[in-house]
Amino acid sequence: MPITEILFWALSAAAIIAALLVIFSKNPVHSVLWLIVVFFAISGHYVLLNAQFLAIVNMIVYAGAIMVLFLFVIMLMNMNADQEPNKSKWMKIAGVLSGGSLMLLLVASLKNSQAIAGGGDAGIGLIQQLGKTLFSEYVVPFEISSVLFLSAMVGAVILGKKEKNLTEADSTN
Amino acid sequence: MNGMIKFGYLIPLLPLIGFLINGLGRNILSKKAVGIIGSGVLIASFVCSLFIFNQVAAVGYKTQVLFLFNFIKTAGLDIPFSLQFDQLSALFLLVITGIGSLIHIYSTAYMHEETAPHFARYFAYLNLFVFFMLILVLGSGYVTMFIGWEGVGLSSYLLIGFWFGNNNYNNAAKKAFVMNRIGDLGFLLAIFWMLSQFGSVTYTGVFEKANTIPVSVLTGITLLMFIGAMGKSAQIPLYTWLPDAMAGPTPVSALIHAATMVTAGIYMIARSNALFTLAPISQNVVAIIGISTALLAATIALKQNDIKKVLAYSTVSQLGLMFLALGVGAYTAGVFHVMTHAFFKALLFLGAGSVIHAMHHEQDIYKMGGLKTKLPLTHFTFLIGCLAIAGIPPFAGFFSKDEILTAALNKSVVYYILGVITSLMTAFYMFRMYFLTFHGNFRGTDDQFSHVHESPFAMTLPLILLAALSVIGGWVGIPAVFIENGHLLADFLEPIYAAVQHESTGMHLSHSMELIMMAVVVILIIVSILAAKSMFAKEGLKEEESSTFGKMLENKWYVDELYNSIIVQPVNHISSFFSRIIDTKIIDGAVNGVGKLIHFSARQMRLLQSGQVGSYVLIMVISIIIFFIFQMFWKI
Amino acid sequence: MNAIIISAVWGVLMMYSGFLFKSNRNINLLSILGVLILIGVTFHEFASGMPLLLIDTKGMLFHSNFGLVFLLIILVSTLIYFILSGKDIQLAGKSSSDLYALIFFILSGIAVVAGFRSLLMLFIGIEIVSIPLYVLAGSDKSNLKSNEAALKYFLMGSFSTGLMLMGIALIYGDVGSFYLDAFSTGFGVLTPLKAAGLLLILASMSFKVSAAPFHFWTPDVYDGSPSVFTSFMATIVKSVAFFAFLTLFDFGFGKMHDQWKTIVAIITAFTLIIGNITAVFQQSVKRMLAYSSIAQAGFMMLAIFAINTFAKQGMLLYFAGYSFATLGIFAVLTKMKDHSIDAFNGLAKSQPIIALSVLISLLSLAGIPLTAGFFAKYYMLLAVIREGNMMWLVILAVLCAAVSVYYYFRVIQAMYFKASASETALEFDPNFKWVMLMNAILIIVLGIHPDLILNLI
Amino acid sequence: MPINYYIFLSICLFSIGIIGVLTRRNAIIIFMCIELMLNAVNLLLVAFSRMHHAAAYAVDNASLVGAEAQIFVFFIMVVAAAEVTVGLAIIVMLYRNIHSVDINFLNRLKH
Amino acid sequence: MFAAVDNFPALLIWLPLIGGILSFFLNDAKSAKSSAIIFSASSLIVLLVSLNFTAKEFIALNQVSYEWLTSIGSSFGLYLDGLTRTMALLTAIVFFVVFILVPADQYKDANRFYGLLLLAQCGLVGVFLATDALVFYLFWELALIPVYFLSSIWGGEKRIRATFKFFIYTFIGSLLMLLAILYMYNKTNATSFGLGAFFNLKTTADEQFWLFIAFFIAFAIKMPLFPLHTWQPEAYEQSPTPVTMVLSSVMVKMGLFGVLRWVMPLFPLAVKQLNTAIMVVIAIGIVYASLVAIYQDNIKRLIAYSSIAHIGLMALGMLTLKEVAVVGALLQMFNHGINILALWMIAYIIEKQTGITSISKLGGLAKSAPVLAIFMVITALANVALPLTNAFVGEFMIFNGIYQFNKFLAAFAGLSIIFSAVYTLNMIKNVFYGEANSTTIQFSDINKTQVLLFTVLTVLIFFVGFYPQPFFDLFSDALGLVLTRYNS
Repeated sequence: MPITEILFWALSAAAIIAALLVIFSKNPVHSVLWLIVVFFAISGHYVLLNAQFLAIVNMIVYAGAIMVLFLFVIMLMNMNADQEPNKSKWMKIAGVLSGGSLMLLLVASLKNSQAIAGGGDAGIGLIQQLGKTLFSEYVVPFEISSVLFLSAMVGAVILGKKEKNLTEADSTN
Repeated sequence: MNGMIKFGYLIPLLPLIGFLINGLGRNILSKKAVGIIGSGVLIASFVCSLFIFNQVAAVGYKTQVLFLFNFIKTAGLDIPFSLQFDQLSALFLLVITGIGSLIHIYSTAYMHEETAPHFARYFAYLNLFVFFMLILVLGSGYVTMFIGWEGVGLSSYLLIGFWFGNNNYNNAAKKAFVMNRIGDLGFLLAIFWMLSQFGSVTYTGVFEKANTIPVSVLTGITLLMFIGAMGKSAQIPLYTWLPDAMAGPTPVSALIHAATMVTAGIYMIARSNALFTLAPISQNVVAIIGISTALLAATIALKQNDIKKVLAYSTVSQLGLMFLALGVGAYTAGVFHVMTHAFFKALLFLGAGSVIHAMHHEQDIYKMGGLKTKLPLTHFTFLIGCLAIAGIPPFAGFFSKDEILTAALNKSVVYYILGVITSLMTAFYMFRMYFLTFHGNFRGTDDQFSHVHESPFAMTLPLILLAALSVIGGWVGIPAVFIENGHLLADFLEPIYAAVQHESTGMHLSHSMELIMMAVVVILIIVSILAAKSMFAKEGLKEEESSTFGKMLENKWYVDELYNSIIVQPVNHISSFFSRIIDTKIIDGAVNGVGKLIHFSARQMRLLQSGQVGSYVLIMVISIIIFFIFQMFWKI
Repeated sequence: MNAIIISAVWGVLMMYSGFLFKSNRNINLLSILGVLILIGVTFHEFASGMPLLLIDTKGMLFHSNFGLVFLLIILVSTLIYFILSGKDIQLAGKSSSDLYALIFFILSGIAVVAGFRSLLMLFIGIEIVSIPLYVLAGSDKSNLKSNEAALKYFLMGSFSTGLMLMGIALIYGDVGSFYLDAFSTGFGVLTPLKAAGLLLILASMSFKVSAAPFHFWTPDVYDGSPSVFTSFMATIVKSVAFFAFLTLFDFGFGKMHDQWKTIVAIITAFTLIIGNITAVFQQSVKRMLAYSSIAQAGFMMLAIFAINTFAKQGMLLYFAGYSFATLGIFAVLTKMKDHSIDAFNGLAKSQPIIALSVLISLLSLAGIPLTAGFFAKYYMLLAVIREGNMMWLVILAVLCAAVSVYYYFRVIQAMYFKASASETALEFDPNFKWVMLMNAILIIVLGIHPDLILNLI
Repeated sequence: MPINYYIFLSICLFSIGIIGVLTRRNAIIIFMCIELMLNAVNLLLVAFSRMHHAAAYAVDNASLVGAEAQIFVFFIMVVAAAEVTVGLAIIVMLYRNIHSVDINFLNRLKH
Repeated sequence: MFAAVDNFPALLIWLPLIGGILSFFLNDAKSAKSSAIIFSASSLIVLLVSLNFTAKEFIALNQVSYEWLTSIGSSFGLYLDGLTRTMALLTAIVFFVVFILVPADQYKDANRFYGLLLLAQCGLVGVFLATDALVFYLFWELALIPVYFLSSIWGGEKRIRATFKFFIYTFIGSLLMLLAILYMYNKTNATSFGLGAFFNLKTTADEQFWLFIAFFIAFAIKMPLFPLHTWQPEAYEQSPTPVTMVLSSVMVKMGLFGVLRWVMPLFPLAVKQLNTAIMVVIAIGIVYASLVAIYQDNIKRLIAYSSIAHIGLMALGMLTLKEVAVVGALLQMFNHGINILALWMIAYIIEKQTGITSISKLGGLAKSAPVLAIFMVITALANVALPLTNAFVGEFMIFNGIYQFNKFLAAFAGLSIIFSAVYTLNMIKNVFYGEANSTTIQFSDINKTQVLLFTVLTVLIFFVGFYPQPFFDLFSDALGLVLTRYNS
């Protein structure tokens, strides 16, 4: 068994187990940590797939920035303890069943796909190539995504600004 | 078109004009003016009729049709509005306008108590009736006849309910109209059938082709027509309206419910003799219905105490005899009896009217008696009428009734015997009424008695004239037994039946045999008159009826009750059931149910909107799964 | 293309306008000016066929006439929205300039969606529209309903984004490209990958246009959000989502039409039934309008089902008719404290002009002839009939239209046939009245002469 | 390595994410599960990128086919970052108001 | 003179439309009333002038078409032939009478009342004149909406529910019709909505079947035919009587007209296939409605059920496909409009004075109001189709056709003749005859204007009953398209 295959199976197993732990951990902090494990495993896959740049970005952006933000919020809310009341049993069963059957369905319907042919690579996953493509072919979406950030930023500011007098303006619906 | 016939349209037009003037000017015209106009137009019409009759009676006269305008001419229908002048219509013209005139004159006095507007309304209705009756007999086709047919029904309705303040009268009017309508539906269907078979509804158009049509079809058509005749001429089973129709003013009863309108059915069948002769089944039906009605009505009349009711049932009975005549193919006899009956029945009604007038609207014969002295003229004319209807020679009724009986005998002995029994009963109940009214002691209050007085001239004049006619009216149809070729009427009417070959079946009586039978009948009649005299001439107060049979008769065989329970009540119940249950609960309930269903499903469906994100997402995922299954694995 | 840049820039300008102007009125005027400029620029591009600034997008964006007309309709709706509801935006949040900025950013996203030819652009465009909307939904921060609406919207919106991305990935796996015109390779046969991707994208687009059974967020979010933004979401944003839906399924999956139309028909049927029937029971006009927007989405789904000339023409008409009418009703609703149907009692007496305008708007929504709504529905039905073989769907649509009359007319009955219970009459600004009337007249004009829009394409 | 494996793997992760969304009540965890779904998509895109690139490389060894998918992944990350900003802001805002992030308490709006 | 003639159809649309819109801007009730009278009178005059032309010379001038919605192939096509002239004449008469009859001060916001009525007139005339299916549909709805508002604003206690039921019921029907129209339009390759274009379509029997059903349901609801009739008694009862006059004199004719103008020419195969079954249902409905009418105590409901029976009879006549019955039905459409208008006027006058609509609470009116009683009797006679009234001619021809179609059906439907006599006479008896009670004794007879209106209607009743030939001449061009496909 070539090393890549061993790595593939190992990373896959890690990713899936960690993912399962994400959703089954009682403690939100644990969930966050397990999610970071998943991201690391996925980054490993990226490396295996010759997407080195994305592997790094994934670690920096997701594991580094986003998950820290999550962790930060969880800490802020002081939710490190297990305080989530259980969802009703039926809801859980229904959720697992439907999610599982969706998986089975997708797998069943996509089982006849071809293999990745050949092993050559012109190095598209490297930062140089990607940078070139991004700033030549994809400069317009890149610029446009700035609007996205701008609006996210404005939005976060609007929502985050402290406002006084909280009223229970909750009438009957 | 020549002679007077060019102006034939005047005959119906004049009463119409009278109707319009009296109707529209009812608030302006004085009673006198109304009376003059109302009677005047009829007399004028009568004069015209005389001219026409004169022309028609001329030898070699050919039927003439006066075309007025196209009534309906489109889409394959060609129905002209035209008048036909022939022997039959001319005869009826005379009867209608003649008796009509007399009754108009009579009415001027009889209705004098009414206020001017109502007086005018009365004359307007009466004129309207005459107009429609004239249209009925003059029309040259069945549609025109139908127009008059329904028109007279309308006038009858209006006149029966003339005193509209009284709801019993209104109910009687309604009953008359509705029963007539039942018959009219039959007539209408007959017209449609004729239209589809003959393509025409004019008499000429129909009769020409009558021979080419299958007998079964003719039977159907004639039976439907006869249903119409049943309604109008008060035959079983549609006769119960006529006694009730006595709610109207008495002259109206005389004119409409005795002399003219009710004979429309006879006119119709006589007119359609070409069809009936070809449909023996229908003829038999007519005869059977006729004689049954005659008998039934006669039995009921035996026990009636209302003077007008007795006359009404007698009318029904006499009409039955006329149908018997038609049914056995003796059309002339039928028409002859129409004519004589018109004379003496109008006379009797007017006489009764005179009595009622004198008695201040008392109609119960048990509350009368001994009026002979107080009302001499009325008494005398009334007696003539009774003799005429009883069939005592040489009064008018004798000849016509005799002719019917002879014709019935020709067909079947049963008809004859039943006819004779009817005649005997007729004589009996007529004289019962006569004796109770005019003989014996007065049974009303003294106050009433002191006010009894002979009627004014305007009322007695028609009585006298009609009495005269009741005496001599029969002489136009003297049977061959007495004078060979003495039957002027038969000769006169001969052209009407030209199209039909007379086929006489059954036995032919010799003259002597006929004479003997005639004598026997007359003797029997006299015996029954005497019986009536012995029973009622000295009669005191009415006795309570004890026998079941008598009660049955008194209550008119409970036919009204029967109709009420098998027709009127069910219809009302069905109507209420349809309205309350089917319409509101079922049909509308279904409609509203759709709305309720939507409301209900709205209420249920909105529960899906639970507010829980989890369940929302769950439903989304499940539906994605379903779509996947559908798209990927459900290869249809 | 220019609209993207200008609205983005104008958004920034609006952001800073809060510092520049103290008066909210001026901020509103500035926003109206911005929309007017956008309309002018877009119209210029439409009329001349050339944008002012020519940018090479490598084929990822292409503003066809169809897209430009769509954009014009959206911009005109926005203009009406700003004029009618400008004041209420300021009431909704303290920082109205920021809210305006968000709306302009959304417009920028809309302009992206109006011309996308690549899934990447679709994804970015939709996200630019969605993310500010999450914020707008929650902009009434002290209101728990608003909070709740924002979170619900956000969670479910992100979830549906996830679905869409999975779909995009699967399709990419099959065709190796994100360009729409590449999808129909392989003679329009749906491979399993493509089919799975299509279904996932269909689900997520259905979510965006609130088609059943992916509609559940709609009533809650529309109800919870500040009315003034509900109005924006229910009209302009919904139109955009539909436009994206239409473009994607026309240019991308059009060749495979026969293979997915049954599914779309089922979704359409569900949407029609659920939207119309559930609306029947609502007591709050706002929530009723939320369901009505689902119901109307059902009608617009008919166009997705049919995807033909009639569908596309009719869609534009539908956007116009639906948006104008709904904006009008919401503008009135926003100004009322009580959102129940009874609050409309006797409006015809106290405010005849407002009542008339609302009446016309409601008639248009119900699809009564001589309003824009009639021809909109007319085209939808015609498109499906033209498609053939799906008469049951048309009949269902028609029956649902009849049901819709029921709940729209409840408001009309309240306004015209019932007497007002409260003493205090609602007060409206005279200018507002006239704008409402103009809006109503616009609806009527489009109803009498739909060629005004149809001839543009 | 057959592409199927990657497809299956990312479907597994994706589905686990969905299950998480369905079974958890904590808004933050749900949001994390959504992030997990996005990552599954990213992985799949990269795998496909690799696949298409390999196919194109066999023909032309300077081909850049496949780069667009990686760019797409990049944009997904961008968008995810923006979403997280807004999403967390919303969650925090809600927490400030009701001191809970349990979505089962979000039931003021229903029917 | 002739120059103006070719604008007649457009004039008939524009006059009430302009009048209606104008009326909303008039504040004074009196001036609103007089303007309404002027506009409806002008319509009436235009029509009366148009009657002076024979069918042939008229058609050439009056098949007009204006450009509208050219991009979708619809044009504003109007057509004034014998059929539509009759119907437009009826419309004009009815509205004119209503405007004169209703006093300016009876309803609040009289200007709106008259305005909406005029708009309804515009819609009705449009329905009758349109040769373009889309235009037909638009006017169909346009006629409905003003009436809905009229009834809901000025109606009785349960008006909102009743009129809404009416509205939604007819709306469902018309939507189905719209579908059928669109289907046919699609069949023409999306080029035309014209009646002629539809006529030339080659549709299979199966298609015709469904199209027929869609159209017919719309029309049957409008007429209404049993068992789709339950909206009608309620709506008639709850609407203000002047509106009921319009509803039952003219609006129900829309359905019959639709059958003649659209259904029969376009779907011959389906009509032949289905007419027997439908006719049986209609015949049952006729007898049923007549029976239900007997039970009614409310005058308005009674007239409503009577109308259901009569309308059913006309529909029955049309479906026999016999020329005689179709012509009869055509004539009867006009006649029934006039007769029921007179009946409603009587109901209106009684209700307005006494406030009573219950038959059992009235009685003896003939004493206090003899003139009204006379007109009532005349109207009632026309209602029961007595000879020499207009209805006799029509019903005679209809029954004749039904008879040719099937004897037993004619006999069965003929039962309604008897029942109609029962309920009509009952009504007369209980309202006008008998003893007067405390309310009815104070009843004052009708005024001069009303007498005049009644006289005009009475003259029409008897004129048509006596001499219907002019109408048959008028119809000579009307049936060209209707029956051609059945004769071959």
